[in-house]
Amino acid sequence: MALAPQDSKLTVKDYGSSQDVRWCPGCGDYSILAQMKKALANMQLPKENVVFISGIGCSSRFPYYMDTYGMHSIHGRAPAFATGLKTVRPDLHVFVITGDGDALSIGGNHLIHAIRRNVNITILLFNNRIYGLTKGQYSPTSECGKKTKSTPFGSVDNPLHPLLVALGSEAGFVARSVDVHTKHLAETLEAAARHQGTSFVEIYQNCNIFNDGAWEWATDRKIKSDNLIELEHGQPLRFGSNNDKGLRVNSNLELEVVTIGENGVSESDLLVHNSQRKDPALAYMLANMHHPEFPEPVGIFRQVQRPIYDDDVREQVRKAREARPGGDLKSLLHAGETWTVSASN
Amino acid sequence: MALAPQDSKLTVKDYGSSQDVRWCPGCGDYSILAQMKKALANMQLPKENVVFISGIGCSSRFPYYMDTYGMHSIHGRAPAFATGLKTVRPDLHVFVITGDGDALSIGGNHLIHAIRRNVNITILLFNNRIYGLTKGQYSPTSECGKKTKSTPFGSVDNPLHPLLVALGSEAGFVARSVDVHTKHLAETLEAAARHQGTSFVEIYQNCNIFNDGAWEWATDRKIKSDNLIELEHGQPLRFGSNNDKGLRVNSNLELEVVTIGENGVSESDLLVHNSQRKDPALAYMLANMHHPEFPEPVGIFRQVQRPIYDDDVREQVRKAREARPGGDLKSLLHAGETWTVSASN
Amino acid sequence: MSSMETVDTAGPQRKVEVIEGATVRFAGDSGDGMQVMGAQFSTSSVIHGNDIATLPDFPAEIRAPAGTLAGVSGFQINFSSQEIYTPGDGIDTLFAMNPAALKVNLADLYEGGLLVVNSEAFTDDGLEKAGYKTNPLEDGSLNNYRVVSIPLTRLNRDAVEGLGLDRKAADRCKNFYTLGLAYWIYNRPIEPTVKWIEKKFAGKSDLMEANLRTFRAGWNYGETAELFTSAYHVEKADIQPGVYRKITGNSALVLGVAAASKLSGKDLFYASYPITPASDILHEVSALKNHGMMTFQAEDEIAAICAALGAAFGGSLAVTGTSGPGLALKMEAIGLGIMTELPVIIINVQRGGPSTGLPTKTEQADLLQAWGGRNGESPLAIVAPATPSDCFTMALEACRIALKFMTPVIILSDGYLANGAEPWRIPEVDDLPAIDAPFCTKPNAEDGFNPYTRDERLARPWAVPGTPGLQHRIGGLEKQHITGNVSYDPKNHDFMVKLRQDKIDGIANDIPPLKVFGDESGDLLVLGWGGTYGSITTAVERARKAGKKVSQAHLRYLNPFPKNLGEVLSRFKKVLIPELNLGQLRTLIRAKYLIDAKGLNKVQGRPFQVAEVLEAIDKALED
Amino acid sequence: MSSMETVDTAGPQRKVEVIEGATVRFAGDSGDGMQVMGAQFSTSSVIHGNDIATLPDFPAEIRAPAGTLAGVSGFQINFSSQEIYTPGDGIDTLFAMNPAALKVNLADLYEGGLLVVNSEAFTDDGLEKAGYKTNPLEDGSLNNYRVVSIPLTRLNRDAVEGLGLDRKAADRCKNFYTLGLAYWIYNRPIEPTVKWIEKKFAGKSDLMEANLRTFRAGWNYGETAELFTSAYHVEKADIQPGVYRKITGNSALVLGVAAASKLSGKDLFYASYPITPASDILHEVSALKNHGMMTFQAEDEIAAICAALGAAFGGSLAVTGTSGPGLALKMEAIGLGIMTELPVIIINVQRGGPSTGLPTKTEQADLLQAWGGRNGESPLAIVAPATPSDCFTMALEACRIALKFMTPVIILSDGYLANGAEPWRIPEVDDLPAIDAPFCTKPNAEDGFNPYTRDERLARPWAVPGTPGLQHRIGGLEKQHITGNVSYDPKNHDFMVKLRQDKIDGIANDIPPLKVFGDESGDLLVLGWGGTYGSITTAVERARKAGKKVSQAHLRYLNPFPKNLGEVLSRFKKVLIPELNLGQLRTLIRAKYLIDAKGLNKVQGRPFQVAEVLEAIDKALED
Ligand SMILES: Cc1ncc(C[n+]2csc(CCOP(=O)(O)OP(=O)(O)O)c2C)c(N)n1
Ligand SMILES: Cc1ncc(C[n+]2csc(CCOP(=O)(O)OP(=O)(O)O)c2C)c(N)n1
Ligand code: SF4
Ligand code: SF4
Ligand SMILES: [Mg+2]
Ligand SMILES: [Mg+2]
Repeated sequence: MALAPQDSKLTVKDYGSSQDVRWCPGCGDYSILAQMKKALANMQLPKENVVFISGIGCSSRFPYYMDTYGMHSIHGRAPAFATGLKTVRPDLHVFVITGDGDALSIGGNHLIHAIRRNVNITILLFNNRIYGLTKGQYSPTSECGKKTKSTPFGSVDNPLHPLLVALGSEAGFVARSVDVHTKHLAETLEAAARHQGTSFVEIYQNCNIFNDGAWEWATDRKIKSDNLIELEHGQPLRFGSNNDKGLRVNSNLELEVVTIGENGVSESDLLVHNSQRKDPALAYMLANMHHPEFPEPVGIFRQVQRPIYDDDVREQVRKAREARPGGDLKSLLHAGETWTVSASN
Repeated sequence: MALAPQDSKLTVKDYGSSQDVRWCPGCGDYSILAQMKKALANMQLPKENVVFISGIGCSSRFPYYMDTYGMHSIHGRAPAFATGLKTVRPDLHVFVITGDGDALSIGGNHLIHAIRRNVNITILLFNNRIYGLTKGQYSPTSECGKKTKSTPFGSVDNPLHPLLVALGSEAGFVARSVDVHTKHLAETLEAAARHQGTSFVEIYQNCNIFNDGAWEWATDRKIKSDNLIELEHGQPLRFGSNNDKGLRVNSNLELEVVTIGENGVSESDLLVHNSQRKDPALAYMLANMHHPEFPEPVGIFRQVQRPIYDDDVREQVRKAREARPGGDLKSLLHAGETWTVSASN
Repeated sequence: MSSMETVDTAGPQRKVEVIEGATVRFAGDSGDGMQVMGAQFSTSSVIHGNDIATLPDFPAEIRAPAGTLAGVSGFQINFSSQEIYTPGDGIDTLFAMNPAALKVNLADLYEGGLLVVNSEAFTDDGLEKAGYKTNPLEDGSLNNYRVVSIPLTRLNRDAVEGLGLDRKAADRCKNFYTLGLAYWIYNRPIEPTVKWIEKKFAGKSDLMEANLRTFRAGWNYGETAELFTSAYHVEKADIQPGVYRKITGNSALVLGVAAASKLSGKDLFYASYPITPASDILHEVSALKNHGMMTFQAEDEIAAICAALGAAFGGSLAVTGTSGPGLALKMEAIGLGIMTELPVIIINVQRGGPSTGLPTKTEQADLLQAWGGRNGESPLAIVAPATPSDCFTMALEACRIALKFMTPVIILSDGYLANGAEPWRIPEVDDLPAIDAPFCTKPNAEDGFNPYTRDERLARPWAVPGTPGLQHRIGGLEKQHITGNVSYDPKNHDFMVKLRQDKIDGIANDIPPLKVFGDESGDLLVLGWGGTYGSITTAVERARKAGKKVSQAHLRYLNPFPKNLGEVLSRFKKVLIPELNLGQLRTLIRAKYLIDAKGLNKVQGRPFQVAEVLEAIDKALED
Repeated sequence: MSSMETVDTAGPQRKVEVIEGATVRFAGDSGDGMQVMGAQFSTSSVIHGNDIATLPDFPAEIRAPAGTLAGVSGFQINFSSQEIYTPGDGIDTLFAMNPAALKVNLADLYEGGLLVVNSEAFTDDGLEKAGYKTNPLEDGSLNNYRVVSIPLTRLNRDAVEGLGLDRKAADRCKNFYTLGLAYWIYNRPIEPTVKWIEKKFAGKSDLMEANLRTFRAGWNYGETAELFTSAYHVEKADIQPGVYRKITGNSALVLGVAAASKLSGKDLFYASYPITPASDILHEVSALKNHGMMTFQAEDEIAAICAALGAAFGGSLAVTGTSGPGLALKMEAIGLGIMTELPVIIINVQRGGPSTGLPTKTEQADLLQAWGGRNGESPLAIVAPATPSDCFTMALEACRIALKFMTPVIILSDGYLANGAEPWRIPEVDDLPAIDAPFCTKPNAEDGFNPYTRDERLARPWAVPGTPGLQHRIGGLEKQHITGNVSYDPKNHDFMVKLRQDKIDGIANDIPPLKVFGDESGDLLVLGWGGTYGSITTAVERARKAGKKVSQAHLRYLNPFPKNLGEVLSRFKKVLIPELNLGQLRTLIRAKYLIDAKGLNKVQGRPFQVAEVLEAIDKALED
């Protein structure tokens, strides 16, 4: 989105509304809220030009806590509201806040359509792998075998992977971050907001009430560097507590984890991350790495420019007006075949 | 699906119902209907064990023309009906017939959920890149710039690609064929029907009324071999009217078209198709080749075994029964804490 | 066909009977151009100065196999020198292009009516496809009609010969041969169609020439063939002076919302998912990009209403259109529109139900759905146009109400109105109602902005994103009165539920009272709504001419009802409510006014015939 | 708390007053175990032999910040030696675990009532969070109550000391201290709760021991602290002999459909998408896998009803459950169920609307949606249970009707019934109705199988895939009578629309007549439906005791109505219809029977108080 910095500097606090925040104490949503405010302050987005649109879920309470415009809509449909709003209001910065159930269960279709159209909005999916608000059923991102209120014997549904779904819809901006990695998160949010076109960010979020520790392997200081790999454009894909591991593409065209210094592997053998590849297949490959078999990437998987739906809609209107100025109401009503009945008739 | 051949041989004609076929003369749907009957006859599936479930659209009239069980349901929801039916009736062979609008516009969500769960059904998407039944609006697979009744100035929506959507949902069986390539189509349908788990087939289908010639490059005898590449498991990816072209993965990990004999390229440089790769990224890459930049692959992109939803549901019930035989209605009603009020009370 | 005076208008050879009006139907294979013929004949008639009413009738299949009953497409037009309200119960002249068309339509041809058939289509194959055992042209079964059997295919080929067209292209022209003949029979001006052909085939001179030639050849055939004893002349109707155009209900809805956009200064955002018979609205709005109108073909009906609400939040005039099954899908989101009190217009072009039902046929069975088909107490305004051109007025009204009261409004049109055409006197722009819908731009409270304060008509302020200082959040959870914050307070909920109801009820103060046609009191009031207006009006007029104490009132505002409705009802001994459903308005009327209203209910996917209404009137008066 | 005799039951120290019954409410932070306390107290009471009625009350947030008003969770229980029907208008004893709980609940405590508070929670911080300016324990504002202020945190810590629990774990036990005290006050048997603790904490012996100790310590505190002048004793109620269990409405629905599955021999397939307050049905069915029940947590409500219809096509007993917004989403597909005439049960647990509304609160505002919220004429059967345990009966009825008439059936429960508990006499299996729903397995016509033939009650045959020779296609387009082929025939459509209506109307011949409680005629009939049964019954009983000529009837079948309803209504001078909506049943009754029924309408997200109904009765009698 086009950023419009202004004179008097807005602080992080300015972006918060007066409403009491009502997530459970310890919920990962708090951290995301804080980083969002930070990112907005960093960009100095005028509050009145920012709109948060959410569906239903714990995460979808988010708009209430921002002193911006907001719409806490209905379950799963936030991308559709956002599409309508952004199409008529190019001047606004429209964020969609959604949960794993909201975005991928009831709302999967609107999500993929917003992405494929490439509406100029930022979609943030708070993935806690559970239905929080309805008190603990499994979600489409819950792992197989998960025992929840609605799966007392364990779930048998293969989960969806949000980034794969986004890439299946040919998303131009795809990223991932983690609720408690505050700096990384704030940076990722800002990059997503600055991207022109749909930006899609999956955020690993802990629900400490119904799915506590779901992302422990990604947040625990001791082990996270062995389990996560940070994607940086132009940098080789290196990770590990000793930073001695890396990713390379083997002869079978598969990603594999290697250790630098072992078996003659050196840094130059590693895959260098390129978020701007036209072909999304490598991003797809990276997004398909799952813990514990693989380290899971965080950061920006893909960032390419594609035609933007709402820009094109408006451009089409502009051109049509130019080509055939529509004129006033009278000309509209009189268009086509008309005839006159005169008084003397 | 498990196939149950039987004694008296069923002919192709036996699978047809008595209803008049009411597609426009020349519609690609006729050919698909014929090949479907052929595939069923080939497999000798008992008619009473076959169910066709469709949504709404020209293509969705399909069930009426088969002398099997059928349900012409509502727009976009066929995969959900099929999921319910297949879950309770493992003995049936359930086919979903859907169009590009039905499957990917209103029905996108049910489609990706059936696929990710891996329900043991066969989904056939008749892609004519247009809304036929409602007389010619653009569909989610229509190309950008397409002029239709609802886009007199050309469409500005980036299209979805059915196979990418399926792969984004981690489909285990993904294939493509063309309405008029009768032999290829019949074989593909049979392979899809035989696959255990969700099989997804995109069929290029000509709508000669509202989008005539959409696939001409893939059907015209003169040019099709330059525009299509047939995927065969274990075979190098070769194509072209002289069969002298091929696909290879270049050093930048991208697919590129090469000519055998030019620049020192030989057949051994070509990518060998492996539909059974665990990692779907290469299938994704192939599915992301689009005419006219690339030849478009037909055949089976991916065919791997994944846990099957409906099998697992039933297995869970079986195990639960074994572990704690539920017993009769009385024990059900009396489960939990009870107390007795005696007559003398 | 009442007055039968013979006049000489076109030379010695030509006998012309003057008649009041006539009903003609063109019928043939879909794709054979029946709809084009009907449209041309209508246009020519209105330009000639007649009043008209039309009834197109499509098959549900795109192209059912040629020659089959399922593939028959029809177009009926009633034209007259008097004011008319319906496309006619029966038909005076039937053009049947093949045996199937004859079979499907013959029952509606009046005895002694004129039947024009293409004799060359009555082959063995053609007869069999239509299910004829013997050839009706030969077996005497058509003795009660004036049959004109012409070798159309050959005559047409002859007419276009020498233009180098291949046979297929040549044969495609033959509907214009028939049309030419029809123009001769009813003495229609040919210029409008000549112009249309010239424009349509501009750049394809051979096709243009072919169609013009065969069209003229058809006309000449009438003139010379002596198969017809006379041509007919229908005088110009005595019509209010002004500039006219022909309009269908769907087009009128488009112009109505577009006009409201211009009058209110709010950009139009039309979000829709294609569905018969509402798709044409999407098509027509999408062609108005040069007027700044935006369209969004959504992924489904839910996305369409949601995008519309998003656009309404952003300050647009947001409209979404659909038909029955699509309305069902929109209901949850409409509930959000009610809770957030955003202006949004929902057009529902009713079709035959339930479920997919009869998608190309008309019906009035979505009233209860519109009225109460949402979870919770969720009142909204409902309007229903009475005629194709009234769709313009009521679309404007819907927009006016939505913007003034900050509420979703449902427009209930139907398949009959949507596709039916009539002449429409184009209103003067200055005569259109002003639509004043200012945005709130300033804080309205000491401590800032309260999005749920109320004006005198209980509407809340419309403050759109981008307005500094008015940031606020809306949503589907119950709102605190005034502040609009989320509130679980029981008393506040009760208050808000009743307030939302009061707001909608209060719209009654802002709409015209119900008018009675005929005497203000009497034995029977025939109360209608929606597209049945024409049949009811004609029937009531006839009954009154026959001396019956019958009056008519037609509801165009269905929620709330006009304030004087109860009082109007009370002035009649009996009330009859004809509806193309099982009695949905009747239920609402009975519940509210406790009167024993009776129904005339037909659910056949087609409009009432005047005779059916007349019969019900008689019966009601007798009972 | 009527009779106040003093007896000695537990030694010299213990004074026990015998009372008829009492209403107790536990209130504290959500997550502080209020719902567990309530459930334990209820169980203990029913095992003791009392009749009970309960009312849990959750906040909409999972865990609102501790100590805030938004985070207060409550559980009210009314227990008695007499038959009771409601959880009580006001409360006799309030346990308020913190200032916020006191603030939210005090208004409901009767004057002179017992108020037990945790004095240690009344810190400056706690008071501020609850919005108290001064400490109510000190400022005299509680003078009208019998306040017992105990240092709960410390007492509990003392009780569990030495078990090695950390402070957090220790503090978590304190609700059992309070519960022990409550048991002492009302002389409840402690064994059921002791057993429950032992089971719940099996394997965690330190926690088990801690909870048991503090529970007993609470009991002992009552015995020894001399803060209470007396304990109360509520005699066993005079209850029909049998085996009992406590049951909520949601559990009863589960058992009802599960029983129908076993009785009909059709596998249960329950498809649902989680939504408050219906989710527990999904949870409970999913735990019944060992009984062969299958659940499908769908991607949304539309998928759930579609999967259910797919399963119904396959021969299962298919059920889908949801709440208001979800019902709205299901409507289009329910229409398909109506057209295809498949048996499917749709459970709708009503909650506060419109839109997301008040998701955790009760309401009765989905009746019109259930009745008419679909496109086209789409009648279906509607039943509504009156009490939590009646949910069992009506679920069985819904299944019976669905299978017998081949139709979708909607069950309208509500949040109050869903979560409210009462003792339920478990029926003998042999007393349950037989459910006979055979599949059609043989061709039913000369030329094969006609899926739309009819039996005497107009139901069509159920032939499931896999049956050789009966292959057929169903769908949403209008069906030809008998053959079930697609038909666009106008007359057939009319016929089928009316036939579908007749089929549903005919269910009236298969359901019990409406019973009147009280005299068969009189001045006023109070007509109710759904979960308001308890309040209405109690109010009518009281009014009758006061000599008023009031009777009561409660509708459990809402479409069609019982056949004798009109006749019942006609025997009373006036009719009052109390509903937790703006008058939805009233609209239907007025429309059908043309009587001037009046409403008592409250939309506060909570049940009627008996006093409110009583007042409305008085007013109705006066008017
Ligand atoms: C139409 C509809 N169906 C169901 C619900 C109930 N519901 C509310 S939120 C939710 C799922 C929430 O899960 P998620 O999106 O993961 O959000 P979280 O609470 O975990 O942040 C559900 C099922 C609803 N509000 N509306
Ligand atoms: C709820 C609903 N919305 C819209 C429609 C109208 N409709 C029927 S089919 C269709 C699209 C058909 O396109 P596609 O799926 O590509 O099938 P095709 O006709 O091209 O085979 C639409 C929009 C409908 N029947 N139901
Ligand atoms: S339930 Fe989970 S996701 Fe919801 S607020 Fe609580 S911790 Fe957060
Ligand atoms: S409209 Fe197109 S897709 Fe539909 S039947 Fe005709 S040719 Fe086939
Ligand atoms: Mg979640
Ligand atoms: Mg299509």
